[in-house]
Amino acid sequence: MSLVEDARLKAKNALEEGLVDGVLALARVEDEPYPYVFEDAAETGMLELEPKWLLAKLAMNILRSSRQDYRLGIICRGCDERALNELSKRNQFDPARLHVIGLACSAEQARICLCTKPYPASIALGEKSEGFDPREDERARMFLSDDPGTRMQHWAAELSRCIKCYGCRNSCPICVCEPCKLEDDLWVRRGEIPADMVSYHLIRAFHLSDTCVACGGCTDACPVNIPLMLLQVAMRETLANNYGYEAGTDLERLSPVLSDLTIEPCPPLMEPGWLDSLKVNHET
Amino acid sequence: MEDNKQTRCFLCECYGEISDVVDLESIRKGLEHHPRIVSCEKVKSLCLEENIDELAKRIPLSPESRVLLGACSFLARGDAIITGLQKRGIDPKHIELVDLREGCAWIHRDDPASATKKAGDLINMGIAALVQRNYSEDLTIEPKQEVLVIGAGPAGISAAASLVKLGITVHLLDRAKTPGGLLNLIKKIAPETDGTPQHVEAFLYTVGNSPLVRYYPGSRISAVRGSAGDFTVEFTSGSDVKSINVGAVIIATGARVNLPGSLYRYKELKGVITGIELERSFKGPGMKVTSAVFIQCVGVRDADRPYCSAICCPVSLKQAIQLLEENPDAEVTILHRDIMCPGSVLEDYYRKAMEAGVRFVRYDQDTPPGILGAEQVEEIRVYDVITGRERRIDAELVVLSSPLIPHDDAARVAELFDLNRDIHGFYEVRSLMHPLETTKDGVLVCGSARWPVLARTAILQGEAAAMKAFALLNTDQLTATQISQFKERKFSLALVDRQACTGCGNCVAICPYDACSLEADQGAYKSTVSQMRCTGCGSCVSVCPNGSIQLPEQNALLIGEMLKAAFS
Amino acid sequence: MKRDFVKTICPYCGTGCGFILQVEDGKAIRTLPDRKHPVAKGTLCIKGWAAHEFIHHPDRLTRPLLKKNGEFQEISWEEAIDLAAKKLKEAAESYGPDAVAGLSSAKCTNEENYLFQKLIRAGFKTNNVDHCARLCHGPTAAAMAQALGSGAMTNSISDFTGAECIIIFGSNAAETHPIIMGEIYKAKDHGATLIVVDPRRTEVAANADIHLQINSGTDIPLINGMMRYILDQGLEARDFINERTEAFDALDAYLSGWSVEEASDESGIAAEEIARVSEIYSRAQEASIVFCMGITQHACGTANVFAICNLAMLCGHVGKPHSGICPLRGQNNVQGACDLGALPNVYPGYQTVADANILRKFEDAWGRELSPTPGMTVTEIIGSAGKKIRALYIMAENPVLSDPNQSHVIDSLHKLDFLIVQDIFLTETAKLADLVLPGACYAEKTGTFTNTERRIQLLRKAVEPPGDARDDFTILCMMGKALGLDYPYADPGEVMDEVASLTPIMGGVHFDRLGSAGLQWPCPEDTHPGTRFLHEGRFSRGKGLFVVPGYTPPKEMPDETYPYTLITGRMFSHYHTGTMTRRSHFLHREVDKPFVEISPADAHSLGIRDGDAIRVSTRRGSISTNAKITSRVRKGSIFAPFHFREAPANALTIEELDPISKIPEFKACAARMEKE
Amino acid sequence: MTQEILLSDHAESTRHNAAPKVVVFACKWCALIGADAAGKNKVQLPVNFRVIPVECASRVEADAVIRAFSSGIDGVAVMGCHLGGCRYNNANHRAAKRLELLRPLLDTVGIDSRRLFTSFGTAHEHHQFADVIGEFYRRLQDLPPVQAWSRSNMNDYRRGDT
Repeated sequence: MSLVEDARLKAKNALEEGLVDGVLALARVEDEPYPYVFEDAAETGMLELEPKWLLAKLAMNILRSSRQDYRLGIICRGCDERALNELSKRNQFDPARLHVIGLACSAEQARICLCTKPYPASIALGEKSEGFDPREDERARMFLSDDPGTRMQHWAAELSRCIKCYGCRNSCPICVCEPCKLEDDLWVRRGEIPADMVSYHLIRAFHLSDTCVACGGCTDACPVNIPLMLLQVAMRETLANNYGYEAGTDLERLSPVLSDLTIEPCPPLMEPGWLDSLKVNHET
Repeated sequence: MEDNKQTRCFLCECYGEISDVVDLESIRKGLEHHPRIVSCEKVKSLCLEENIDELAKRIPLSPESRVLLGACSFLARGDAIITGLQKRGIDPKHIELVDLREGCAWIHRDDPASATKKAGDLINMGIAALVQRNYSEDLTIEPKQEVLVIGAGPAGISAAASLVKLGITVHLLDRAKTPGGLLNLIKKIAPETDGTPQHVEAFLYTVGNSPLVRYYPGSRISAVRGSAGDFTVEFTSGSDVKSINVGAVIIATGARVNLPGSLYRYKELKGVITGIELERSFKGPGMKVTSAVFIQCVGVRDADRPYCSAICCPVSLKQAIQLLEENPDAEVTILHRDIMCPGSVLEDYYRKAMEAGVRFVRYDQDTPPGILGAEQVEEIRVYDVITGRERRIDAELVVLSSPLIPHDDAARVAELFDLNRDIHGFYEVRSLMHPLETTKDGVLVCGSARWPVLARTAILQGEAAAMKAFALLNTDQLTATQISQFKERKFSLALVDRQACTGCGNCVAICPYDACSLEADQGAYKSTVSQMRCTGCGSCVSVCPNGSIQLPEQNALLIGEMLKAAFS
Repeated sequence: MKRDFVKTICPYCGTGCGFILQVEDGKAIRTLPDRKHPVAKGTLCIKGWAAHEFIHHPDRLTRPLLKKNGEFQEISWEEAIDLAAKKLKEAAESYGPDAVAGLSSAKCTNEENYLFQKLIRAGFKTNNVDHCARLCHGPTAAAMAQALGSGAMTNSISDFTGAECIIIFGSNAAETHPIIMGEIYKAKDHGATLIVVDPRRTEVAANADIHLQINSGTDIPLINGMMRYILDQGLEARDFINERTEAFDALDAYLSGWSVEEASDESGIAAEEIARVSEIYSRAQEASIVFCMGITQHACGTANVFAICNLAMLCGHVGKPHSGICPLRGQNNVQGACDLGALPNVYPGYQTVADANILRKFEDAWGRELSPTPGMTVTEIIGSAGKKIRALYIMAENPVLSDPNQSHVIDSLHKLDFLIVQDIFLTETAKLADLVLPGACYAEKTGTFTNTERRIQLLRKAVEPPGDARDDFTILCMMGKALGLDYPYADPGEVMDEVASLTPIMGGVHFDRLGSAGLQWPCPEDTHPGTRFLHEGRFSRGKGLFVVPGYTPPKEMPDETYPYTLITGRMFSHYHTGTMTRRSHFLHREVDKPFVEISPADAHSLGIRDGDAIRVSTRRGSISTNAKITSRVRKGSIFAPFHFREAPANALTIEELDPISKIPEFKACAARMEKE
Repeated sequence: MTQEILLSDHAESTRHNAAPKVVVFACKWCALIGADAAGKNKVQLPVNFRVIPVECASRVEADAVIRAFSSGIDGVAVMGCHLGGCRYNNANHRAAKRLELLRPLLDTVGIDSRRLFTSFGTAHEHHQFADVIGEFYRRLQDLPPVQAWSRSNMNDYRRGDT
């Protein structure tokens, strides 16, 4: 049985057993992929798995706008599942109403998305494949290169192309604020493009420092193809190294940045005698 | 900035200290047509009484009027000027003090031109702050004139007894069935001579017969809500669930004796007992013993528990003296790493033990005493640090003196009241200046729950806690900003824009005072702030993704405008 | 909960992005990008993301309105249609067929444009039908049709990647065509040299390899200078010129009168820069030229486009991949409206009205006598309202805000005997109408739009029109029947079939063939896959025609009383007259106040600070607006967007028309400023 | 304030940044007291820093630090109390962690994270405050001026830092 048929079967069973009231996945209608909520088991024949289409934010919105006891199944990839974990940790929807059917991505897809963990926690469809380290990608290496001068030059050139479409924020599964700080004239001057490189892009990036699940939604949504996800790589690595924390992998553990040093220590600050950043010699 | 001329600006020359460096005239001229400045004057000085009188005359008392003082720093004379103006009816929150002396003139004497520019920027920042500053609404409640005391040990009972004398209703709650806590296990309280029962009776008498005390033995707390002056505590007492509303909480849950585990062949050999078991035997028929050896610091002052429990040495001395009283010919030796008996009373007690014939041998942590014997303990071998030789002591009884450690449910109680605990697990107090206050206003801690203490000190701390609780409640109006333990009023109280809040819970997670909580509101979660608990530190503001929680006195717009004005 | 996801096409600019409307219980609540769309590829601009916000706005018109002594009263559809037909027929009978005119719309679908021009032509035997293309790419259609044989963009959007050089004349694509800008940046990443010619230092200019900050309106001198340099260096594509073009000698002679230095003085671009740019463009294997309103909205708009065609043909950069001449159409279906004959001089498919057998073909098809003489353009219709034109039928257009010299427009429209306006909101123009018909927006109709790269794409109906409003196809069918015309169409698909039968370049276009990627005309037969780029092998007209461009500097140059050059145009977060974008909460929040961009130097000399209220005035009128100090505009020139009705930029613009295409000179007139 | 700044067209200066602009977020309970003491002792300090007092270092939003860099400020100092001595029950721990997490982001886009100076307990006394401000200045002077990376901030002219 092919992957797609397996997916269709699982969706059909979930609906027939009354496990869920609807399954959110892609559907192929007139040879075109649509996001679709299958509520009738017979329709699951149209279910489709390609192309990669982020559904986490859509699932949240569907749960919010349906009746309180509506249970939604979702066929989603690892990044969507992690995004849904982060959203439920932030009380955006009740996780009990969500039934995740995890789909593992192919190595090629991981290569395209520069994804380090191309599989969900519980894999229902497909096999686990090798993650891809963003630093391997030739274009990404320019943005993450060791020499700050090269990095700055590439980021400054790339970010000065921004047309402030807010696509990065609109497609990010974690960005749910309404109103959003980026539309507040205090932080980012309104009505102007390019969006101020530092205050728009870095404030947006930092808001996702401990919640970004590296789904690549921002990079996919950027009309002038700025590799926005690469802004998060260094911070995600810092969280992994300092606290062993990765966003979206643990429903209980909150971001370590919110807690006390006595509860979750931060190694660079724990060096004996660390009192201020001047003492730390950055030249090494 | 649209025109809204409400601010009067006064630049102090400070008899030349400021005006020699900073060209105040150019700043004054610069402010003449500023959209927000009504008038700007230079004055010789501001801090003398007559200056303040003169100043107050020129400031209308209308609620919109604002004052900008370009003078010295708050810690210098700024504080005096502001309190002077406050005495003359001007709300200190409508005054902005810009430090032109310590913050500018005195530290840039060699560069007057840039100092003047910096002074102009600092003034602009001050204006920005004044314009953007909002004011938190204060919250006033009537504190409940009742106190919950948790734990009926020496500390708890003493707190209850003190409060009753002050006419405060006390809810005395204890996990055990009988009051007295550890006292019940003790025949005599070290170092006093009279027995413990009299103490317990004395307390029970005051506590038992007072109509103001409601005693709930065998009960367990299930939930705590509210803040200083108005706590709601739910607990199960026996089968039924009760809920009480109190103004303050005194935690006197005491501590428990740590069992030595397998150290010194405890539980393996007969005759190896702990201090508590010995004490229980004294309450019973007593124990005729010919030779006994006490071993101090059992399972403490080591890597796992690097602290001195302070009560074990006095207790061992007491028990050694009692053994000798019952059998003067007995051989009693105390193997110790140090005898901790500070103070005159305990020092005298130590001397009394020596006179009674107790022998003391000092051993080293790395060469602990060896216990020999097949089923029954027969002999102790210990390397005597002083003489450098190994001693062999016959003993039919070995008493292991172990420390007090926090109760097993200390973590649960800390969670309920959101208290911090130190690395050993005892409830942490706020600071040296506030020895019984926890980080939660209105929640006090005393007795061994705070740190292992002898009964006498526990009683003393109980009374102190009672006084503190009374001081908090002894008013009919408790205002949120005034409740802070710091000298002046709280800086600000966080305010949530419920419409913008996404209910993400960052503020709830980060708040050091557990002041934020999430409330379900038509299917979505919204954050609410308990003004009593909030201390205005601003941690929540810095992690709120869309700034829906703000400190009115220092909101994001204020900092943004100050940043813009910084180098305009 | 009835939940649906409908794929449709964005109602705003000519890029033609596809997206998905999330519909819940009959309400469009969210716009989602369509990852598989050929143009948008899963991205959207700021307006795209907010394209659902105005659909259910309370201001939507819901019932036909008739003005009785100054007050609008709701009337039934039957009364409205009969009254409209009666009034139009009255005007035609009493003052002759040419007394009736119609303004179609680049906002409506191809099928609606076809029915509209058929209604005017067949119904009243006049060619007085035009639409707002007149105000944007009128000159492009006129010039390129004459020089190359087709007025459309020669290559495709995805064709930029691979070009060695891209020159952008007068286009702030980053704000007006954001997704196309993405493709141009992608081309730049693949090695293209990006050259931008624009008086303003826009984001495009800042990110270009070379920015020629030219004096406003002096594009022809620059291009002549480039051609002069190319000929001097012998870099021209000699064999391309010989085999595939004609009338080169006339141009050669004209160019001998020009020198690079003279071009440099007139255009304000250094001679070395002209040389450098000419080298890059002519030596490139494949190079394309992109242009927009900066070229067309001048009194010599048509001449500007001729100059661009000359330059492209001189270097042989036409009729091959990664090259060509690419006018970026401003509106979602302005290309379609032109294709479908909503122009006074052509039937659908650019078949001229003057051609006898074309005339007969349409007379047989429509069963009515037709007029062979070309009709009036928008500016002429409005100019002669109340005189030659007695009754006017405007569909989804807002000339009061979009046409120059606003006070003149309002006076003329008042002089009409009868004015019908069909729109989705009560716009400034609709307020002046005698009869207002409530139409439907893009999400409430099925049909097709044609984007700037000639791609005909299918819209799918997502929600029902509000109240009693009808989609424009239905209204036009009712009007057609009321005028006794043969309108047998059950749905827009049948209209497109009729169009296919009558229009050679769209012969193979049928709804079932459009699918998700649409079809790029010309597409002559049912099996034809559509054309990626035009003029391969031979030009549509046979040989490319060199035309000598008649250069005229901007009509109204700055002087002492009006010392600044005023440029008008669009900005990224609003669209045209703001009818839709200013009713979109998200876009309104981005920019809610009108502004005029002023250079720091000018601001300083007038003592104006950022955000101050100022008054900008010209010989036509004055507006009060806010100052926005930016180094985007050069000293001596200011820029005003025309989206804000409270500060209508077109109250300032001059009514100077390009002689051939009759486009007004929006891009240059003289103005002055004072603090309010 | 006049408009000269707007007009003067700074050439792309590669010389060292003589007078870097610094914003100091000083916690009222320690660093501000240190600053005040530095004033009392008349310690001569570089001029180009401005102090914004905050109740606790944890009030400093990372967004405010980013906003400061975006408006052309060369260095931001966040000075709070000793990591054990915060009077707001370890609120400064979160500030320290958060700003530590901001560093990799600043470095990623080439804004040298040494421009963000965080001090927890080294600015209580006047000499301490003077030392750290002086040292921070020396390090900033070696870094290229901020304008070098904000080519895209063409809209910055109005913020007076062309």
